[in-house]
Amino acid sequence: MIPANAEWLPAGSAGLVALSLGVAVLATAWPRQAHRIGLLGALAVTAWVLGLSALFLHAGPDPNTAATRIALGGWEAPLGLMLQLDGLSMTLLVLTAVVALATSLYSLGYVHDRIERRQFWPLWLWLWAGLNMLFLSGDAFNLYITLEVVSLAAVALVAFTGTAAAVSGAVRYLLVNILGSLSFLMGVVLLFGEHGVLDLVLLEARTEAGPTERMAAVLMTAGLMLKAALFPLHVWLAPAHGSAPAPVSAVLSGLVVTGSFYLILRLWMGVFAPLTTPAFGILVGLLGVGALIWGSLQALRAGRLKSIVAYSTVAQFGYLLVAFPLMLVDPGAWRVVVFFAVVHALAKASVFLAAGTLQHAAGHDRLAELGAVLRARPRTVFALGLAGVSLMGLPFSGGFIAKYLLLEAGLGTVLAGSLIGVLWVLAIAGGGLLAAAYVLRMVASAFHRGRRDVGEAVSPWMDWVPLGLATVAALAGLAGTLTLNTLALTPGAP
Amino acid sequence: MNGLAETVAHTLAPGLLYPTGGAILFALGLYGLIRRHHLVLRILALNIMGSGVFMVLLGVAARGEGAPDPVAQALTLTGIVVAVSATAFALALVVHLTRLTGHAVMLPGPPDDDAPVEDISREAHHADGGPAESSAGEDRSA
Amino acid sequence: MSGVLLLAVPLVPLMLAVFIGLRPGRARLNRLVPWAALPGLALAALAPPGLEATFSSLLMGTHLAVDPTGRAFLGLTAGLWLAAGLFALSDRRDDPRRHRFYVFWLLALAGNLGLILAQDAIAFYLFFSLMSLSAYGLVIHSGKPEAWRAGRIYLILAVIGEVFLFAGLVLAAHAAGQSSLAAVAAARPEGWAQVLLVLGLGIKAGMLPLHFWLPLAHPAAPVPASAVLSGAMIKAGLLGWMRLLPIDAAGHAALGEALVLLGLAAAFLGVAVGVLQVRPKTILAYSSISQMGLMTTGIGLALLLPEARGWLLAAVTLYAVHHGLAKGALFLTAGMQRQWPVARPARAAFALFTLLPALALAGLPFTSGALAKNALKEPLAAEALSGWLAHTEWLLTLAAAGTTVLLLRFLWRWRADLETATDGLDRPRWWAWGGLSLMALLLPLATLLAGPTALPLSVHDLYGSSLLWPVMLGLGLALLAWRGVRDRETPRVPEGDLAVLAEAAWDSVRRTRRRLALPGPWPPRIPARMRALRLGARRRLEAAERMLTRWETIGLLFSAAMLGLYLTLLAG
Amino acid sequence: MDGGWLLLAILFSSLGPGIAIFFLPEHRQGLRTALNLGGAGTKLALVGVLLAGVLRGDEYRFSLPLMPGIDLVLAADALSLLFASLSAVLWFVTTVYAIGYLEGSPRRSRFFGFFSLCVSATVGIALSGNLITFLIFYEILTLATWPLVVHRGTPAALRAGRLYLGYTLTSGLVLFTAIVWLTLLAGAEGFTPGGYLEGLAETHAVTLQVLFVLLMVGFGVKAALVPLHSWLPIAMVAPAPVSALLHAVAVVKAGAFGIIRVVNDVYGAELAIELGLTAGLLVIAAVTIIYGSIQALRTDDLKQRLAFSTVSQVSYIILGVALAGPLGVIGGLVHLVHQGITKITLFFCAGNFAETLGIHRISELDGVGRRMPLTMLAFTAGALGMIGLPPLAGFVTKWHLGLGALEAGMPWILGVLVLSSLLNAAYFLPPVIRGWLGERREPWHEPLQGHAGPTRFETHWMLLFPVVFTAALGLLVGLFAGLGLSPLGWVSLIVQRDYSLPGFGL
Repeated sequence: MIPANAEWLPAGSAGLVALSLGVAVLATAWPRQAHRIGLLGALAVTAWVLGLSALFLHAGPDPNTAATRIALGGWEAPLGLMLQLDGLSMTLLVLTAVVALATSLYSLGYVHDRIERRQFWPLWLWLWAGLNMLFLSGDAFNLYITLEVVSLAAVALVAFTGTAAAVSGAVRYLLVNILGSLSFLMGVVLLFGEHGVLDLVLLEARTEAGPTERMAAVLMTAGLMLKAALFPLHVWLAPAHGSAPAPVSAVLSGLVVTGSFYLILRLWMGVFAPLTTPAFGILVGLLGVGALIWGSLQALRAGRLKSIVAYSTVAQFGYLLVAFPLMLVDPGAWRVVVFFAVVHALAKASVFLAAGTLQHAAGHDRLAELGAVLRARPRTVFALGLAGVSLMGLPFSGGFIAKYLLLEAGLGTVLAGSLIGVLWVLAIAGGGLLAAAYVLRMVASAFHRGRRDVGEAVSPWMDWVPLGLATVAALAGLAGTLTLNTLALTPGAP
Repeated sequence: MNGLAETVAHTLAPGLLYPTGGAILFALGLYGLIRRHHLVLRILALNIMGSGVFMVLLGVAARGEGAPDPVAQALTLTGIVVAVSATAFALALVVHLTRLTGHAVMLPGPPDDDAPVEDISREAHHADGGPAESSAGEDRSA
Repeated sequence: MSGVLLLAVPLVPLMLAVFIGLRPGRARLNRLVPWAALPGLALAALAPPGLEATFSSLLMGTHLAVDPTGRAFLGLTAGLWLAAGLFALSDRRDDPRRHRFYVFWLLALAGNLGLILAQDAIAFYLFFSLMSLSAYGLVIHSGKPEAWRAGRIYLILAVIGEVFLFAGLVLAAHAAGQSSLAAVAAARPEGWAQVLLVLGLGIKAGMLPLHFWLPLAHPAAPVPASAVLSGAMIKAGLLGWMRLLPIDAAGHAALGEALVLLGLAAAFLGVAVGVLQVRPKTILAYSSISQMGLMTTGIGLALLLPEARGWLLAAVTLYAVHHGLAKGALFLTAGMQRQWPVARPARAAFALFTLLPALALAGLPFTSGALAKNALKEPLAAEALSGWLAHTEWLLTLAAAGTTVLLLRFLWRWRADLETATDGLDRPRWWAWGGLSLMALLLPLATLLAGPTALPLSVHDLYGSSLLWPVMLGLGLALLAWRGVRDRETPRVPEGDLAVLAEAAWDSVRRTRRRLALPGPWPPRIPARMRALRLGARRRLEAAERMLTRWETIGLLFSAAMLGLYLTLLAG
Repeated sequence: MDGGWLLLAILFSSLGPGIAIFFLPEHRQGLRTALNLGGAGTKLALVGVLLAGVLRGDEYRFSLPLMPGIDLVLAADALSLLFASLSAVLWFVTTVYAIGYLEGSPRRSRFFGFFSLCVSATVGIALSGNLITFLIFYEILTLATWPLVVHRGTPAALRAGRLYLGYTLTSGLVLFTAIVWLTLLAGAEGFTPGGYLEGLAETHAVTLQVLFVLLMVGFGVKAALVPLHSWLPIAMVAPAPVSALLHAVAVVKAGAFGIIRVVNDVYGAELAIELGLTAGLLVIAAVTIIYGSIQALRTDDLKQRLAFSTVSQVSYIILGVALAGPLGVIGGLVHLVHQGITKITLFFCAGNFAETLGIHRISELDGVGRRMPLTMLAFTAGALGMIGLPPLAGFVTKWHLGLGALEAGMPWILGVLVLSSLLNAAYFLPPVIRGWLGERREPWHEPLQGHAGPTRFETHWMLLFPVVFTAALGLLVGLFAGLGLSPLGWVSLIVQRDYSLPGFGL
């Protein structure tokens, strides 16, 4: 017996794809009005997503009534293109909506040159649409396509400023991306060859631990690791961020990378679940520890604000990797991982936006010379600090809750008797200190005594949006239960 | 002798030949991507990898007897389209980069810390300067 | 009502102190200073027997009362402070810092009166420390180096005394289960508690070997201050003993013996060192030490002879009162050097006032000293003491000879710079001084008339050969000494004998402290070497990152990742 | 969650103004002052209401689910009220003082913003009903105090801040881990008198011991237990009100309070003794007491001396708790209040000397009593209180600690107290003596800061009033310790409840 409003879910999710694509197309077709279209579209899409999530939650608590699969154009699997909406994708859609809305508002102030507006908004809307589709699409090949859409849009945005550094960074990013996509595609092909289907659910039903699956898993995972900038394949991240416009960096670190990680997670929860071995978990965990340490060290070294933030992304994704072995012991832990990713995305986006404001005001983002502006812009520094607190995983922030749950899972494995678990616990606990160190590095000079200089005027959007988003990230702690419950509405997942 | 012939024949059967070839192409492409520094060559290498993938896909399509699987071929076509667009985009970027730097080679990353950064939002902040000014004024007083 | 009466005694001086502190330069206030002791005196005289009050909300429950012993001490203390106060008023008339002096004076007075009324450990401790600490202000008042030195030693000993007393009280109170002094005494503090109490109070009472602050503090302090210091304050230790030590039906032989021994030792050593001194007030200080020794002996005897304890305690009290008044008068005498009058009758009075307290201390018949000494020795005749203690009575008698010599020495040195009063006589001083001196005669009368029940004395106790011959002996010795020994201007034994050692220790402590002085509170900067290391690490990290960024590495890592993943997947 | 609104109101009475102040432009001085005092006053009133309610025996509880199975719980019991009312009162005073102290100095909005945040966190700690809530506010406190420590913005201040964060964050992580572990073992229980771990005593004895050590390390840093104390004397570079707050109310007390909670309401005295945990704590506390005093003796800088005296004094609290007998615990808990009042007085005085006459070292104090008699009087009261002379607050503590030690059959503790009192006297009497009896030859080089200029009083009244007030308070709580509502009375109430036997006050 399906509740009445559950019937609206398929239409709702299909409509979401349509809407976001429609907005993108419209903006592309009519660049003169791109920013207005973009703003309206952003509001519309956000509203839509929120409505959808309301419907979705209302359809719960039984995952199978809530989660929905839609065959586009009536072509059922294995032939047709499947959209699927479940707790996981719903959560990430909401996250995307929130971050993207903030970014759009911020961009209103950030990108104001007429020409640039025309170029910026369409690309940005395509990126957003791509992300929505990525989270909704339910079959492997679609995933590849959406991945490509996202990466191409992202690359274009990275190259946006058109400087040598930017373009070079973009090219590196692009090549890496294509390499990743290709190896992902290779994996998809292998799976298709083995089972003749692409739909994830069907695949999940059919896969067992065979050599082809293993090969496919390796190829897809490696490709996605490359795209998700997971240590040690993170090297494109800093250059790409270094010269990208602030909103783009925010989305890149907040959403795009998260999207790729989302794929890894979904694949290993579903299709590749039978393949997992303890050794695999440990390897990924070790990579995570490496990421934590290396990323943090680089963040402590880097001399430019945005590089610091970029490397902190590398470090924070280490947590997600460390969570893998925990998931092997306690499968329920995946929800914690997602929650962590969500919180991180919010915080990281706001940090990048704040950094953008400072960079704009000062005209550069070299930490050593940023003091005067930092001192004169307490609001932005406050946003930086607030989001930083979330990154450190200190109360009262979403980061704290996520950290708590991670630590709980880690200690759980230790109590369950796994020795290596101690390492994970240490990594999870110690990571916070390193985070604290580089966050402190970012804000400390605001407290030095010295010259104050507000620098270039910034639009109120750039002044307030980072603070707002940071507040959201800080208060995400209150949404912990809600998020975890939403995630629980994922059929098949433990 | 006989066994050998069988092996060869079996190897030449499309079901296995294409995948193997594809894999080899993929590996070659990867190697090229790593070894070559000129960006155009790198893009070529990526294309080679791509064709490797598609070759495998076709092999999959041709698996078994009877007519090849239409789905797989559809996928191949889509894939090629995507690859082409990506390549085009990449080439465009490379051209741009060559214009800027004079040669089609990537700058060494990570960005060194004292490189000047152009900030697109710097020029013409008067665009919505009204509120910006006021907020700035308030900041200055602070 | 009774509560108000009892509280008034310490509160009146406190209030006055506050007023003077807040409004210095109010001459009218200063004139009130001596009279702050009046409530105490009135209470001692008029309080109905068994006057007491409990204040449950003060501290952890405070209990004040006037008991017979307390009454005697209260009378002595209040009277002495009153007289000394009058003396001080004119003595300090043109002292720029007199307000400071008065404030400390009043605080010490409040403490001294309060600790007599206090019937529970905490209140006793409160007033005791109030007295000791404010007395410091009196000792260093002159601001001369010697005063600072004396003050330092006094303070150190006082604080140590405080702490010992605190620890002793806590131990005792824990043993007793409650904090009223009666209960504590009834619980018979043993072991550590006992030792701590004896020492803590002994420091104040000038007990050997913790006596050495006296001969430093007395000469340093202004005359009236030394008068109350020696007359009243050091009696606080004695009172504490009487209240806290296990002086009950059972007695306490070991402690008693120890106290008797210490007491007698003090009595004679005090004399021995005292006669070698040159400054009058120092000599008086040593005489105080020896006299306190006699009283300590009295306490010890009370512990040894439980049957006679009532008598002995009363006798000790009497002795304390007598000594307090006489010694106070003598110290004032020391302050009268510039008052040698011209008129003949006045000279007679001057001589009388000077000699009377001296003779009383020496124990000349019909003086307060005579009564006190006899009262103290009375029980010894009856009770037979074993061992060397058998000689106690004789030794006590002999001590009087020493006292005589010491006091002659004092008068001798004092006479040396006697000056005629150029600008008339200072009446208030004369009143105070004369009053105190005459007490030497009035006290025995008062005791005989309104004799305390515990001490049924008769007129016979006012004379006796055992009083006379030591004085004669003393005179003889003094004569020999005066003929034989050539006098020097420097003491043969440094003032405050043991203090020299103590100071050596103290100085070494100071030096070590100066050597160990901490660096300022500024956070340490990172040493240059560390900073260099950090820079190096930065550079190395950057290089490593660049290395990772090279495409060869990327490809390598990519392939490595794939391989690793595959292997781990197989490993399962 | 009946009455929970009251707890929330108490929390927000300082949080709200704090946030408002953050966004206040620098020059809106009047409004800022109004917000500060308004908030402080409101909090005082609300705490008063709460006090009355708890005396009536009402239940106050607020809980908010954070994660499945884990709630944010605010609850008001007698113990939390002890701390809450202390911080409410002292916050009010400190606010007045800070307004006077910072008059005309820059970055005040930031300062008072974090200041209020800091106090909200402290009250949160006081009212938190379980370990996780405690941890949350504890960490917020860490973050909120850092900007205050570095407020001066000098390199020294920055270094001090770095050290402070280093210590506190690390300890915070240890604490975090320990608490998560404990919650895994025993569930997210609320604080319960007598503890809630008996069930695990025999199965997990060793684990519990390890956890206790971790918890103590976590709290020990803020409570400045040797050898985790080094940050405290260095945090002295902060402005005087901050030091006062750090030492008297917020940070140090938070650590001590945490230890109290853990020993009394998580492990429970019986279990703690049974596992032999209190013994170790006792030794550490004793060492800290002596060590702190010796260090204090070694320095000539007034604030540094006060800081080390804090190191030593706060361990009195822990000593009392570790004695784990009624009298000892009375002594410890009551010292929570007494040390707060006394130490805040001393820091205010140090601030006044520095602000008015530019005096920072004890050797410069000669004759200051004649120039600033009231301040010097307050300082004397504080110093004598610290030494533990009646009738000042410190004596009540020392008395009960001594009796508690004997009651627990550990006379050596009494020895520690004696030694510590001697040392206290040795480092607190010299400044007092110099102040009153010393002679100053040259004239005072008068106010460094403009605002302490010629006023009717010896210094700015906003600097003078708090000093006099807290000094008087310190005298009154000692003098009238016998009253039912005095800290002693209140604490005896708590202990009678906890130990279900009459806490007989001597």
